[in-house]
Amino acid sequence: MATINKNAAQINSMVVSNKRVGQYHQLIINVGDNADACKPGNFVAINVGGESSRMILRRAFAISRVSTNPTFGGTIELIVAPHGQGSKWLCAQNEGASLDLIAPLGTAFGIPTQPVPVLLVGGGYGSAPLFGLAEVLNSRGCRVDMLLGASTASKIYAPMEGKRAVNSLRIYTEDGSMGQIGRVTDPIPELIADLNIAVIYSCGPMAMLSAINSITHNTQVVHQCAVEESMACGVGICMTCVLPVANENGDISMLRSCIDGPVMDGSTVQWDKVGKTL
Amino acid sequence: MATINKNAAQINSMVVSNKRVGQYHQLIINVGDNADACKPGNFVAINVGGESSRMILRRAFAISRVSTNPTFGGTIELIVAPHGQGSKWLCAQNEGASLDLIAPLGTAFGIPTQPVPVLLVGGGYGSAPLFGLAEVLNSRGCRVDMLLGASTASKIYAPMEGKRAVNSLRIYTEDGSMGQIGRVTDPIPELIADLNIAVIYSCGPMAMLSAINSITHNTQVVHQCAVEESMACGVGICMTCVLPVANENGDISMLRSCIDGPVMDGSTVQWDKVGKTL
Amino acid sequence: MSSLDFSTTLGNAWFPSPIFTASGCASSGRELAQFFPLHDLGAVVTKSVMSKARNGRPTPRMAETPSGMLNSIGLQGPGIDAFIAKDIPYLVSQKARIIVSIAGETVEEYSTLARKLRSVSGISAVEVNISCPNVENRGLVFACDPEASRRVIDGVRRTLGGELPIIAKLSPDVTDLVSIAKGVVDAGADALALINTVLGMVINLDTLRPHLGGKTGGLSGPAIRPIAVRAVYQVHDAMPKIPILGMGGISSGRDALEIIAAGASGVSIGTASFGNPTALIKIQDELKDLLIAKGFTSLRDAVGYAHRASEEE
Amino acid sequence: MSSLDFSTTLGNAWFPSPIFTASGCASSGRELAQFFPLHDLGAVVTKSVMSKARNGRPTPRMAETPSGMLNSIGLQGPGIDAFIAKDIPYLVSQKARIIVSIAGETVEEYSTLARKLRSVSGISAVEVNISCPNVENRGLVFACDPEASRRVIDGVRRTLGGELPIIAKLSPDVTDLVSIAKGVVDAGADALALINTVLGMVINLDTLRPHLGGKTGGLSGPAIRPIAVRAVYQVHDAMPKIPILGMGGISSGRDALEIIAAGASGVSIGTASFGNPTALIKIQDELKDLLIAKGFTSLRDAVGYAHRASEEE
Ligand SMILES: Cc1cc2nc3c(=O)[nH]c(=O)nc-3n(C[C@H](O)[C@H](O)[C@H](O)COP(=O)(O)OP(=O)(O)OC[C@H]3O[C@@H](n4cnc5c(N)ncnc54)[C@H](O)[C@@H]3O)c2cc1C
Ligand SMILES: Cc1cc2nc3c(=O)[nH]c(=O)nc-3n(C[C@H](O)[C@H](O)[C@H](O)COP(=O)(O)OP(=O)(O)OC[C@H]3O[C@@H](n4cnc5c(N)ncnc54)[C@H](O)[C@@H]3O)c2cc1C
Ligand SMILES: Cc1cc2nc3c(=O)[nH]c(=O)nc-3n(C[C@H](O)[C@H](O)[C@H](O)COP(=O)(O)O)c2cc1C
Ligand SMILES: Cc1cc2nc3c(=O)[nH]c(=O)nc-3n(C[C@H](O)[C@H](O)[C@H](O)COP(=O)(O)O)c2cc1C
Ligand code: FES
Ligand code: FES
Repeated sequence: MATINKNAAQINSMVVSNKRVGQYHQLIINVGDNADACKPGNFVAINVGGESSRMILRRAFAISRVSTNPTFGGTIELIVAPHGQGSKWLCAQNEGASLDLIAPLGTAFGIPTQPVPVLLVGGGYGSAPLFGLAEVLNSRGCRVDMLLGASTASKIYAPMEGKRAVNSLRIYTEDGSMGQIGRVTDPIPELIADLNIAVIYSCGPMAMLSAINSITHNTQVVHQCAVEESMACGVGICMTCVLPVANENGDISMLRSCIDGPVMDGSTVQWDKVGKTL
Repeated sequence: MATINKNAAQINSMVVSNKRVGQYHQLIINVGDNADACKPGNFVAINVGGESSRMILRRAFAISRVSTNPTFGGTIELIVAPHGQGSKWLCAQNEGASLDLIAPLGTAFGIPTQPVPVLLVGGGYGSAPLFGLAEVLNSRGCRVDMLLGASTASKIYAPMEGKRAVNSLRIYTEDGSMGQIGRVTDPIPELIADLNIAVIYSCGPMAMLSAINSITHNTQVVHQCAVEESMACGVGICMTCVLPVANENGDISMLRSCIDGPVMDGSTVQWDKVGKTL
Repeated sequence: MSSLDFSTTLGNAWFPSPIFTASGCASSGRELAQFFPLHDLGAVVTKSVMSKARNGRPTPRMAETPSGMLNSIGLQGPGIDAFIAKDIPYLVSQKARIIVSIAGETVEEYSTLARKLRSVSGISAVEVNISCPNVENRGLVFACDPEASRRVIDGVRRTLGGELPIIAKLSPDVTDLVSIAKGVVDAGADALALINTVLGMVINLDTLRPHLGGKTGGLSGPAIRPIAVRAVYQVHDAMPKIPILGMGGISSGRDALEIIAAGASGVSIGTASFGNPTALIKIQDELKDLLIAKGFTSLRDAVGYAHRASEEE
Repeated sequence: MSSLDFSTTLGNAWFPSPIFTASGCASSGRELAQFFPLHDLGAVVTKSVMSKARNGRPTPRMAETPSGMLNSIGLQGPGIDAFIAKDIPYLVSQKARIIVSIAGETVEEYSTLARKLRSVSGISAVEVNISCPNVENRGLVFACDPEASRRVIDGVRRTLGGELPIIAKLSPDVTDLVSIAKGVVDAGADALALINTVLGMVINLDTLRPHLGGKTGGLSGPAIRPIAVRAVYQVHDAMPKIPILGMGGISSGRDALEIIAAGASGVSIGTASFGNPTALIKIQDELKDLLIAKGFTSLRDAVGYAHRASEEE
């Protein structure tokens, strides 16, 4: 019996809608029963470029939200930044386009067994999986506060309805074009103290995750972060997506962020050794 | 001043319509003023697969007909067989799609200065350029008879309106599913004699052109054929599309079928040496 | 329906299908087992294992290139002991046929690895990945040095005795592939695996520095298929009796038939699985259908067909 | 607008732009002149010319491959006398800067070609294509044999005297490119052209035989770009003072900057022109914009940047 990615399936899915939101595209994709297995933190891997594409590798995207729609069955939402050719191709797919997609992949955010105060921190499109997560946490009785940051307003993804499950939401932009000027990490120490935060959930650029970890380091605050490493396969067979992670004994090894992640315990990741020879 | 392909231009053209006709697709493409320079026999070279395609070379297609449409300006018609990935991609382009296209390329069919009886022989999609040619010949007072052949009915391209300029049209299929059973070359010797044919214009598979040449060989009948060799560039810079051709002195050299062709004097082509080391 | 003998052999090892994983592109096997039963393949070729556990190269470890990719993993792995203790029993439990790939930094390390494998049951063959830097000779890759290649295979042959077939895996980055192939066959290789990745590099356009942590990487995928087909054709031409495990950019049944016609008795699928985890099964099915459609009753008749056909002229 | 010094030099030859045609991919120049003025390029590198007229290889001469193509033209051409009589005057009339590529089957043939070029005016440099079979040594390609490579360049150098820069064009199909590069530089090459095509093959799936008339062919296009970038990087690393004319799959300004950062002082564009006859101009414009956007004031500062940046660590 499979022990890795045991809920994953490779399916032909269909684009239900594609809407521009700031600099991103919100894609709703019909994945049928697969939606049931998708949890906040999981990601999907999508074939891009069509049959005669020179892009031979799948692209990874976090599952933003999951819903069961009476008309379409199970759908997932992705928030896609048009970055290079693959993501641009995806952003150009219209309603009705079919996508070769594998879902769900990777680890999910761990949910506390007790209702504790939690802080969700998102950078750029990293906010995408946090709204679905907020709903789950909220339904478990957690107090959920959220910080979102980006370089500029159009890179903040914060849908109206996403705020329902959130107690407070503060936005930071580096150019001050939305919310407060500054970095999303700036207010974290104060918030931890003020709100008695037990868990920080984070998703965004590696530098942001690392900065949060410096804050939670040597504190009681648990840091669950969704990392983002270049992935060739997304399913654990290529060994390209590794990060240095310590086990209970302090032994460091290179773990695959596609199957031992993307959600990892931030305190075990050896941030200073990322991209270095072990 | 350019002496080669002097009328050619690389343009962004637009698909005006795409219609299935038997096993082929009839594409009407808006090429603007370029249409004015297109003559029967010329071809176009089209980029296929889009931006991130692994297909790096253009595909060549004969210009079937040219017209000046009051709504769209100059348009050309192509008859495309979905063969491999490139031509299939082209056949899948819908109205409004834009195509990076170079036209017109190559030599055109020579038109007799006197009104003489001519025979047009087409194999498969090779009939495409013959209808436009028939109109020109007809307008010059030539008596035009036509033979079309293919393996099966759905590979015969013979539009109703194309027959206007033709005195007679006979169809041959190898499986007898349309017209007479047999090869398009079978009736040629008799027709030459009966109709006192001065020029044969042919377009189709190399084997057909070669067979016609065996018939016209050592006769007074001029054989103008449109050859089809694999082309990497279509504009004369790669030397892949060559054919052994004799000059007036009988010296044989490898001529580029994209600029010294596709229309060549069949009697100069060394059919037995095609694909051999000279 | 036509019946087709789809089986193949490499040395004295028999496989029901010629479609194998490629070393380093199927991890421990567990990851793919989620998508299809490993038993359905010809064989699982394991990732190259070394004596000791290794962390491999720093990230980034990959770059996508036109119709290909570069990797610089640096043979990350658990070491031979953990591999024998954990990975082999799993594959055996899945009834997969197993080809173990070994890699070393010295001639001695290869022999040591072979010695450890001698007593392990359930292995069909040993693939010897000699595309590793030879620490005893200025880091020159074994497979680029005819003498070092021979010595590695000779050592493994002596250690293994005559039982397990040895498949020597060669690098295409050499001036004279055929002479290296002849050398390792003389030294005792029963079969050859062709080709390992081609050395390449990508510069990151943001930093204008080499993109990969390891600077250079190995190019794989459809981009290198013409190089792989040429390598297999050349070597089969020179030594038609030596079975070849062909690989390099195979991603469809048509591609597989191409390399088989060039001379491969088996086909490893690497990078194609990254784009599609069920690629192995898809390719296997397509190849079967294609062989039947072309009127073959046995895979073996197709092996090296491109050479025989041209002799008929 | 920032001002950018876009000029480059190879040996003592100066060019206003680093973007050149690649030998064999621009025919006589007349064909491209329909699409843009040849004078706008850095230089036209002519197709390799031999002593006598040649018909080249039989068709099919090309096969498209994933993100690449194979060609087997076999150096079809008019021979040096007709070339000097017809092609050079045309290029001179167009005010194109000219690099003449020469090819031979013997060391002597290269020298003969060089002798004929000595007295021809309007030539900026001679590119010596040594990826040709040496009829005096079992058809072994000169560029794959360090000693033969040296002898060719030595002969050309002696014949030409010190005036015209010599660019030695090397094949990537060798075990040790750097040592071949060093050999030809010792023998008198002022610059190196890297890379010629990679040997490849395609099997036709209808006939199950080699598709190309010449069986094997040269792989070019984006598929080989990572190999080209690696080759340029390695050679520039070993000989940072020797200018390199880089090529292999360059089809955008970004690609050009990549190979320049790896160490190329000039960039030849081959296969990209087949897909797009105005590729040279497009790439030239994109490269200019990119250099300006990255804050370079001189192309020269970008040459080999990937090496300098990594030294700073
Ligand atoms: C677990 C995970 C979740 C992600 N979630 C999202 C999301 O919700 N929304 C979103 O817009 N993007 C997300 N990304 C990033 C997304 O995968 C990349 O932007 C995308 O792969 C870029 O492909 P491209 O062809 O556009 O760019 P190119 O730069 O042309 O890609 C070239 C290659 O590099 C890889 N690559 C490039 N950038 C990244 C990156 N940042 N991360 C991983 N691989 C990369 C690509 O997969 C491809 O193989 C996620 C990445 C991971 C690993
Ligand atoms: C002057 C000329 C006129 C043509 N006119 C027509 C036409 O009117 N209608 C039509 O359907 N087809 C025509 N063809 C053939 C058409 O170019 C090929 O069918 C097409 O290039 C196949 O591309 P593909 O990607 O579908 O097939 P693939 O087989 O995948 O192509 C692979 C490569 O081989 C080349 N190639 C394959 N078959 C041919 C061929 N028969 N001729 C030339 N190159 C080939 C392709 O250009 C490509 O580079 C013409 C060809 C030439 C040279
Ligand atoms: C990520 C990756 C890891 C690899 N690891 C190994 C390895 O450990 N041992 C080995 O012999 N080859 C290794 N290879 C090479 C492959 O086995 C194969 O020879 C090569 O990738 C060409 O096949 P492909 O194009 O189908 O991938 C690796 C290739 C890739 C892409
Ligand atoms: C059709 C064709 C013909 C070529 N002819 C020559 C030649 O005559 N002399 C030479 O040195 N290189 C020749 N080359 C190699 C190119 O100059 C160049 O080195 C190679 O194609 C890599 O560059 P590219 O990928 O930009 O094409 C030829 C390449 C092609 C594709
Ligand atoms: S992406 Fe391949 S192992 Fe993680
Ligand atoms: S197709 Fe390139 S020269 Fe004719």
